[in-house]
Amino acid sequence: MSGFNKVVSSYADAMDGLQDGMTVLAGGFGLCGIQENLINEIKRLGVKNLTVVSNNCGVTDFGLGILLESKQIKKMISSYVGENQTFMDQLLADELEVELTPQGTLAEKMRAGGAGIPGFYTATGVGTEVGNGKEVKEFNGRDYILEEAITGDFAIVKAWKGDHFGNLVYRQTAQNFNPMAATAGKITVAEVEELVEPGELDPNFIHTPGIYVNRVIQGEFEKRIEFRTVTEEA
Amino acid sequence: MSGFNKVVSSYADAMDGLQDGMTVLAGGFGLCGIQENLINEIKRLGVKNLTVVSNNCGVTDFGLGILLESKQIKKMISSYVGENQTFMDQLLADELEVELTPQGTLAEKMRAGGAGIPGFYTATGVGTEVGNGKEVKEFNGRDYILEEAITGDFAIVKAWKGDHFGNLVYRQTAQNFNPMAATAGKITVAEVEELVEPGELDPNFIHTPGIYVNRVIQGEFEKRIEFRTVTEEA
Amino acid sequence: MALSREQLAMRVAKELKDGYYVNLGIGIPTLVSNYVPEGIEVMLQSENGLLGMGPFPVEREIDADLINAGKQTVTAIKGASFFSSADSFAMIRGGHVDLTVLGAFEVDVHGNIASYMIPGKLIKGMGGAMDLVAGADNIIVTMTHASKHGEPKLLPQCTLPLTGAACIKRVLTDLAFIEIKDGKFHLLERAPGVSVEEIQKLTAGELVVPDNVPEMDL
Amino acid sequence: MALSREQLAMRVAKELKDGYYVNLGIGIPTLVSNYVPEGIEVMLQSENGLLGMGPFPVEREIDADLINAGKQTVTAIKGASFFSSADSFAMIRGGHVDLTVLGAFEVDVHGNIASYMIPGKLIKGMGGAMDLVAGADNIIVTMTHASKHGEPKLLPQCTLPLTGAACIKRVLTDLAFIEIKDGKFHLLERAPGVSVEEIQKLTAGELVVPDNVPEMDL
Repeated sequence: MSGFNKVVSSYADAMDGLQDGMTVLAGGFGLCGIQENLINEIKRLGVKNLTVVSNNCGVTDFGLGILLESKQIKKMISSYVGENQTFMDQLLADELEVELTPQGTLAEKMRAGGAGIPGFYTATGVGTEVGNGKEVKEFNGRDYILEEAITGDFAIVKAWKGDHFGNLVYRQTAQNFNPMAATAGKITVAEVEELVEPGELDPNFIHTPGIYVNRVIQGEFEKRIEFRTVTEEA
Repeated sequence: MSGFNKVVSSYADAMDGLQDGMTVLAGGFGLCGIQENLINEIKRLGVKNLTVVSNNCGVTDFGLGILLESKQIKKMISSYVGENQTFMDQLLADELEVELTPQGTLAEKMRAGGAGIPGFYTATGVGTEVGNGKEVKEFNGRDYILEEAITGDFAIVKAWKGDHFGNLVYRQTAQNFNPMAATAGKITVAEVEELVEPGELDPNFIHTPGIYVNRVIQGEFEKRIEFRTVTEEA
Repeated sequence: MALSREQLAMRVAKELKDGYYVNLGIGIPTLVSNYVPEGIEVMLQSENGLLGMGPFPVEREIDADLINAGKQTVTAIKGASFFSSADSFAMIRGGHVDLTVLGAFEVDVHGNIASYMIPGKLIKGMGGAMDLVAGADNIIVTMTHASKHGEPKLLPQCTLPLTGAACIKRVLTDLAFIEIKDGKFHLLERAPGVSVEEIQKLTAGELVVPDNVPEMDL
Repeated sequence: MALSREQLAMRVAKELKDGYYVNLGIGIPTLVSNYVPEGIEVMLQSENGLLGMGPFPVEREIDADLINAGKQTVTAIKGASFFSSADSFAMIRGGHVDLTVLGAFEVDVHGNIASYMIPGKLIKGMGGAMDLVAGADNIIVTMTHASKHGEPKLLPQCTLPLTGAACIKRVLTDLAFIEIKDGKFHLLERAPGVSVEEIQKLTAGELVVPDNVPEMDL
């Protein structure tokens, strides 16, 4: 079998090697584009003291929220953690560390981690608590702060379609943080809705080239909706 | 007419406002994915003292090379300028300034320019002439140099298909520097092979969202090949 | 009379120009999309990775993969594009969005804004708000002029952790439209039937009042 | 006998492992793709924006939009992807390419490499070479051991402008396979029929020669 067949057949294989104290990067925005079954597997493994880098932390009983519930997360690096009462409770009880990071900075930190850029300057957060203790430099008369790259021992991403090379495409706003997380994991695991034949994905329109992906698994998704807002049919 | 119809009908309109001394970012790699007719229009306009940021500078009689021939370029920021004797001649005769920039750094500088990142650190060029005079900072025990963003008064890009919103898709390796250039021009002009109906481009697979593009024109392309290498048919 | 949420949205909508790319924050800003003036087209950017956001879907269109930054189900209009969070914030940070409308807890005379945290009470995170206020040139803050208990929210100095420093130039409240410059609030317009005195009373930061303060045109 | 260009490529090809992503520079490195060992699959990265580069096209397949970093017409294999230059160098700079093979004018005992410029004579630019040597952990430099005039190219200190500092650990020349460590060249293998003395004579930097220097297996 070719070294480019990255398909694994069990969730145990997909998350093999995950250990206590590791850093896990996770794509997803709210409950959209999350790795439902990989997260379940992390819960099953019971590994502790994880640092999880993800824009949000799911809800109490779904998504990353279930790892808070089981107290497997030591620290979250996120931009927004509302919508999760467990989170608030653990934070106020000092059971959880959190590093609040502006959403765009978080996305760029992961991209930088994958792209060999150890640090970059941004105006986001200048003069706020986010800028505390960070180097400030002036460019063209404006102040910017230095933000450093993020990488992870594991990255978990959710894609729409993938092939055995690890090429991935995402669907609509389920893309979000997944492409950046994919680039920044030492081991990147992709959970896809549909595993397609090699050559089926148009090479012009691959969101994540297979070079970034170590393991691929096809999953079944619930795709829970957080806020179901509708227009009345005319 | 909607403010989102960016189609112009003449090359004069496409390059309207270009003036002596401006900085022009141009996508393209060699002769692949270049803005053939926009470059011709710059020649016709006769504007002088341009700073041109482009990975290469075409060949003597095609692509950006024709603007060297007509001595409209004061300075080139490029990674590779072989394949062009005019370039060499003008450089050795001190008629042209050149800022040689590593290819990946050049791409990232343009991306940074479009993304509001004024500077970033890279290991590329550390300990070489490229690093001379640049700030060095250590991250995790390794030295990196600070590179600054590039933006332009104009950006010219070449796409495969585009719609009147300015949404663009590129084809194969004709993508190259075009997407980054598109983000970093105060005025971005796209020359497309095919202008398609609104809605025809799949929103999941737009390479350059229309927000970056100010003007779109449909062109006829020669698509000259620099090195025609073939395998004998079996 | 203080403006209703809908009236706030209507007033903001008058600032829209044809061809604008606009980011609307959660809450009142979202309502602005219902009042886009006749003959004007704008395109809405949702920072979770969508340019060209449309209205909420009808029941049969609901798609878990298509949400806005408030995690609500939405639709995409013709000409829309989807992209990653890094690409989305490249747009925002790079100053490509023409107008940003967002809410706040407090704004002060220096153009500082506090909108994401109340220490000890509310720790939800800044989401994309810090990037939005740092990346945009053209921002309108919408909020009530004072809290439910009548405490001013337009202050000499913000008391809550800042979302951004020296970045806000225009604030629309339920009572007034205010410009911030030279370290002062400048009263531009008042809500229909609201007196300058009422506004003055509920504004803690220095307020410059010109001789004539027109009522808002809604 | 000094190795031919093809033999250099054959020797490099023995360093390939199944599943490797490989970037091959212009010239001799390009030839490596002709000698991928049986049972091994590699994927070639071309820094102008292609992962999964295939052989040159037959006449009727030629496509101006499909070239490699040397601007030659190529093809794409099944499983390939195209992307921008920024994304391509994110891969390279981020260390995702498993093996990089490139040429050089000079290499020295400190692992410095000079490959892009001869002041006053050759000013073509570094292209992607500086990014490649800075981004890769695993690099093989291929070059002739000495110039046409017999001048050594393995030096105590590079004389030409550097492409990268302290980044090269392995050099394959037409005479020898050499490792660089602790500020010295270490002779690992010699070309078939080439003596240690010949190699020594054409190496200007300090060369460590073990008791037994095997001939290359091609």
